[in-house]
Amino acid sequence: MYKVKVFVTLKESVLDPQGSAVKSSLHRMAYHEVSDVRIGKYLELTIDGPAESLDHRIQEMCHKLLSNPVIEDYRYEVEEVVAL
Amino acid sequence: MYKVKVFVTLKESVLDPQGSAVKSSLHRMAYHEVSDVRIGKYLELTIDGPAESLDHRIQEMCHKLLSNPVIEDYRYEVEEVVAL
Amino acid sequence: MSYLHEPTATQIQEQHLYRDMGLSDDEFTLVQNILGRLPNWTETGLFSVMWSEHCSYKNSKPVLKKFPVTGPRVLQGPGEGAGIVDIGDEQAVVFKIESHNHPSAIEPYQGAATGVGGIIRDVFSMGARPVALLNSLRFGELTSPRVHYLFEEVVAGIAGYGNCIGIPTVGGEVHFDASYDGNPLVNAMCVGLIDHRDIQKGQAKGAGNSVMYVGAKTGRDGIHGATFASEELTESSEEKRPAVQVGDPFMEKLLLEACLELIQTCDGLVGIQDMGAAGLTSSSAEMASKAGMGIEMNLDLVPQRETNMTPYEMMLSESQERMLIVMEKGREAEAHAIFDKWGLEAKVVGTVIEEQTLRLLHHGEIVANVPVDALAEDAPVYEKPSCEPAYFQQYQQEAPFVPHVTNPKETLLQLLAQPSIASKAWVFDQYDYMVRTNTVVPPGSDAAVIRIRETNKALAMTTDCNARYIYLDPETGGAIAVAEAARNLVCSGAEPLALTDCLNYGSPDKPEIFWQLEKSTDGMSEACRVLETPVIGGNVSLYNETNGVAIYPTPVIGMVGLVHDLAHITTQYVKTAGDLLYVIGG
Amino acid sequence: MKFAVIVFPGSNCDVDMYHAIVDELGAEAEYVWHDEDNLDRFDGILLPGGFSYGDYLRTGAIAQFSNVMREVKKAAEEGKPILGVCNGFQILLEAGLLPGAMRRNASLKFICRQETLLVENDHTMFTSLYEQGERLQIPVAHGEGNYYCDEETLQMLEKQQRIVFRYCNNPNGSIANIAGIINERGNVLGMMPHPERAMDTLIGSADGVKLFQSIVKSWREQYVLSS
Ligand SMILES: Nc1ncnc2c1ncn2[C@@H]1O[C@H](COP(=O)(O)OP(=O)(O)O)[C@@H](O)[C@H]1O
Repeated sequence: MYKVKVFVTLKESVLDPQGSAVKSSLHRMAYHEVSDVRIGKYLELTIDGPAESLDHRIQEMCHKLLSNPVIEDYRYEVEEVVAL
Repeated sequence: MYKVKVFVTLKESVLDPQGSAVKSSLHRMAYHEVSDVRIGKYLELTIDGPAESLDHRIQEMCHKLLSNPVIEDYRYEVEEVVAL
Repeated sequence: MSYLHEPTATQIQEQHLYRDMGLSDDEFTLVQNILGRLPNWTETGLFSVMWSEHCSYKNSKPVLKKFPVTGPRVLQGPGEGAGIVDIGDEQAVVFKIESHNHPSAIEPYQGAATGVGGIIRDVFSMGARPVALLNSLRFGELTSPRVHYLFEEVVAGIAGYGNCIGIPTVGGEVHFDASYDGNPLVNAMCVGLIDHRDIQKGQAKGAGNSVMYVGAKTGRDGIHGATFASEELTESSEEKRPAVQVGDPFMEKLLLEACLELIQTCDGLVGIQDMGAAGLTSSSAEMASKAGMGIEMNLDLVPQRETNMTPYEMMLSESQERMLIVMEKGREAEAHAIFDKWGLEAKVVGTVIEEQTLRLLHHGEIVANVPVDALAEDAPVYEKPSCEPAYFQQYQQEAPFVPHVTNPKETLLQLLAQPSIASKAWVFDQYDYMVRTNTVVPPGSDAAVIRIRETNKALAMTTDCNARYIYLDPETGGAIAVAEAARNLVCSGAEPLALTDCLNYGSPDKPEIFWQLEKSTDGMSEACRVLETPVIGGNVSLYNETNGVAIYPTPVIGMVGLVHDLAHITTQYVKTAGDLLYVIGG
Repeated sequence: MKFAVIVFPGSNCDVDMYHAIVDELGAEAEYVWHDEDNLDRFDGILLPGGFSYGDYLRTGAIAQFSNVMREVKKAAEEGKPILGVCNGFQILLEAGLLPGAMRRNASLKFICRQETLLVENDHTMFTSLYEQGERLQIPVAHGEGNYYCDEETLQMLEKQQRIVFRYCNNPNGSIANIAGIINERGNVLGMMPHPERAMDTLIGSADGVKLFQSIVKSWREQYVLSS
């Protein structure tokens, strides 16, 4: 069994209105040291599948559904979970 | 300068309708190996502040604004960025 | 099994553990007398939620009795999910208002959202198609960041749920006053349309019929929500709080369509009720009690979202977007087919039985066995002491206040800048008030108007309450609230039909607060009689206090009227330069 | 002419679209469930607004994998008129039938109100009864209508006159005030504003009527008059 952590972020070139709003809020709350905020998605998938095709299939899922390549990038980390 | 990655996830007992919808969709797309999906937020903060109070201030921000302690948990990682 | 670690019946009694669940010593003794033995942990839980103010109205029943509840058009008065009023042509309007104050104080977005979800279920479980949503909101003064946050999130939560499910939010009110600082009010109202032949009752009739569970799985969220709603908010509310319920409007949209399809196409359906406050407990006990029957349920069959759930947790969970239905024996497959189509889980979890008892099985053992009437009907009723507060005479004796306006323009601008008076477009622009393309008068006028397709008629609707008047003079103020709602409808071109009310007050244990409740409902009742607008349902929310300070008495009126001809529809805006202005009335 | 109104789980403007066609336009329409796999019997396809699959993850993301979308793509290739409104537009973007993507409104809030649209191109099968430069009152109701595409795509859209409607007062932050775009072939239109909510002055505006009439007119010209 694998725990897969997927990070989906807006591409550099795409404006992130939510990130800007959070940054302004932090400044209003006097956290002036924060110079940038970007907001993305964090997904945790639990996968029960063979190791060979794992990477390939995760990339497919990310590309087809979990991210939108027009505006987003993705990145993932795989962790093997040893059953107790 | 620090790059701080914040992961905000729903607490265990809290319903994650988004995660359930994505899981069903992956199953319909024949990714049956995915047995669970949980969806949270991923934030990247760029912080220009002194190292001493860093952790304390990040925790404050997370608690007050970036996460909603009533339904969410958070976790973060700090990376020091060396200016080029 | 974790429930083996639950306290034993004797421990519950000796250590007064029932008190934490909200039962008094006397109530616990009463339970013991009814059962003829000590209740176990699960049973104590069943009684505590069903006997909470939220479910039993034990403190408010005596005042509710005063309301006129009948009329030539009333098809269903208080008692079911929502009231029903005839509008001719074999059609009727179904509506109800409900509070979600405490959940919204803790988690404003989800609290407000699930409040909307709950009231929608109340309306479609009657068999009606929900056609409009309204709300009534109260916050502290817009000066602190906390109030800003609550206001923004509550509005976003109402919008989020209503917009997604596709029911237009067409009206409401927002007031700001320091008395709501720690205890905002979030009341949501839903209006539905129904053909007479589709009217449903939440009844479990016919021994041997199947009890089915449909919709979302049960989790540990909202356990003891009804009890929580019946207590004062304190510093420790944060810790005591059950896992907050998260609304899933997408799930509810499917549930709504599937239930209406079942109601309209399958005569094997016997009864249907939503799992609102006190979830599986209230829906099963009430459906059985109304039919004079009992229900036996096997909790192993209840769809569960989390592992190792105990009977206590399952019965007290307030997970959202769930319904309980009763199908004629042998016709379960028809229900399965419809719910399958909508991608929903439907599961037979029990049977209707002759013996008027709620019997719960878990892992092959009987874990609760309680008379259904004891839960649904026999909660104690309290006649609370009432006492006129000192402030009342004091204010009565004061000379009427006459403002000295020296610069009328300046004063007008200052008035318009008051958040309670200023335009509410910031609020209602976030609501999809047009979806279903029937909204003739959108938010911004006296009342909203929704046309009824294939007729020349329309429905007008409004929510109103001026709590300051009621605080100053509850009896007159109560009458004014009803009269204001009726005026708003008449000004829109409608004949007022009936109303639903949400009684938001402080702690009824204080004689001064109970007096407010008593007097204001006297005034409301009188106005209802005179205006011939019976009360067809409502909701009570008491214990709205923070650290001992009560909110203003706030009985919100939700009123619906019938526009007999689309040509009668009138809006409040000035239309053309040169038109004459009149003042009419006294 | 017969229209399909596609219903995804969570669609909620399907009823409005249906009434617009049947009651206001007087044409034929039928609801089509998302798992249907044949749309041959229809002459035009309407993807209504709403929150398909709750709009979870991203608006329109999950709906693009419905069975019926294969058929919608086929119909697009056959040149049938396809109109996606609001969530329907978002689905067309996710499915790649139109270029670009939607972001959350710049205000981060849901917006529901009448907007004024400018007709930019009256040479399409959806707008032939309007005049170029005509101003229309059409409501918007969305939380994610902030249209985005890269610079290159934008230039292509401008050059090929594929921006069909623009906002006069951009409500959501869309690039180049874009309210609606069309595909290269000219038979797939996606727009955030709701023409099906502007079919009757009783409920605010009838400026959407000509859009549907244009579709019918073009179909008649192609199939009825020529035969
Ligand atoms: N919470 C709300 N939700 C929807 N509409 C609202 C809300 N609050 C106010 N409105 C709308 O704004 C308009 C003005 O409301 P309000 O300021 O309460 O005026 P009035 O005192 O005349 O009722 C009404 O049409 C009302 O329906």
